[in-house]
Amino acid sequence: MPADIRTAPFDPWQETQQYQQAHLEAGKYGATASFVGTMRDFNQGDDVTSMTLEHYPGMTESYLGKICDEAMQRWELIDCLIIHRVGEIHPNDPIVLTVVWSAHRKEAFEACRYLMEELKSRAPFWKKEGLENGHRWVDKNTPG
Amino acid sequence: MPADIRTAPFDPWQETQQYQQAHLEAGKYGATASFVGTMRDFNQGDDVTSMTLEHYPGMTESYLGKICDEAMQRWELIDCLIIHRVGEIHPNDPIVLTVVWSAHRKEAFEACRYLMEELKSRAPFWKKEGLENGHRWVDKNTPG
Amino acid sequence: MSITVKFFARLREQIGQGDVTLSSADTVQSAWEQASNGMAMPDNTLCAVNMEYVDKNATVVDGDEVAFFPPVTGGSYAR
Amino acid sequence: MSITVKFFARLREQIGQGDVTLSSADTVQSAWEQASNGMAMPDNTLCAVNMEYVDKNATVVDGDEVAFFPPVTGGSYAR
Repeated sequence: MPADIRTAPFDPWQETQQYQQAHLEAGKYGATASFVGTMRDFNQGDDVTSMTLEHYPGMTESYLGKICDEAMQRWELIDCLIIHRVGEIHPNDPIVLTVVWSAHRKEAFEACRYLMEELKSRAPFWKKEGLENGHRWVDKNTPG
Repeated sequence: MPADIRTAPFDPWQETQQYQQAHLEAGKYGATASFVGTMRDFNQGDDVTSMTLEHYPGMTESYLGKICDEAMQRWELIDCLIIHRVGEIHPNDPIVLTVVWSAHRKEAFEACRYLMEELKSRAPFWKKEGLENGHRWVDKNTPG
Repeated sequence: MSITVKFFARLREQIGQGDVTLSSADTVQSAWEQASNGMAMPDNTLCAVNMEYVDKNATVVDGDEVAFFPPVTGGSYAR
Repeated sequence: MSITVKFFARLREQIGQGDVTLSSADTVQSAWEQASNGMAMPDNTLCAVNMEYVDKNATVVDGDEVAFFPPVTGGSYAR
């Protein structure tokens, strides 16, 4: 049930496959729900040239772990995985991966969404957009 | 927006990665929600030794495509993928993969779950359990 | 011309054949009656004409493919 | 002993420092006042003591790590 912070790009599908192979018992899980949040293009009519994610080392890991624990308590799950990028991020880079393994699909879907919603509202990450001359902090999370 | 029927085992994570690389435009999607249904162990106190999925060739592909179309109309999505196994299936084999790409996570989560619920209630697949001597049809889908 | 009738899964085994060709049939129900070897249609039977779900009272025309099958059970598998 | 105060993101830049060590503080609010170079605490500031979210009136004891930061913006990025 790891909650990992990564400073370099990661492949969410390979991570999922590897984690599953290493940690999940074959034949025990029937449902795997996952979500990947990916960096979209900057170029939508303004001058953003880069994006950086700052975090609070220690508290971040602690909160991602807490959110997994809560999901495991709230639903009957087999395992959870969260991976989150920090540092300088480029368009098309995966930013976050959440995966839930369970016996049945209802629990997997609900818990996977819960992980994302809780992560966005509680884990201490902050986005900063790089501009032509300087930068600006992103003040609000996008809805949905 | 393909809806594929497979007669041999497939790796859902590799399929997702390959499809994404081949068909999705980099930097355009922000959210990818996926679901994998996997064959669980037979061995839960009875004599099931194998599982076979029969389908209605032609109608299956048509309904999986229809379900994708409906999701694309109902939500603002970028793309959908459905892969479903048929034939003889072994424990730990992936049975079904549904993936949705969209700009935002709400749409991806909702549409991914919709694909699975519709698939289970409308796509013409039938499960047959092999027993020590003979077989039996699975009459009802599991809830959730 | 003719009408093709298909049975799937448990129904195919109960009726003893998967494909039947009829020279004619007015409705889905009458296609069942001609092709099912005298077996009554189970209440939960699903019917399709040309791969679209229909009611058993739906009309059938020459060249149609009529299919009968039990409730579907695709997706994941958990016991 | 001492109290460590940390500022993150926009607050760190506005206050001009990320880490401040105080000899003592009774509450989170008083830690802010001592460490923030006279800046008023923005309404939406989040506070943590030893990496747990707390109210700004929470008590602080010797050895605590007190952190201040803006609303969080993790997860995906869509403009």
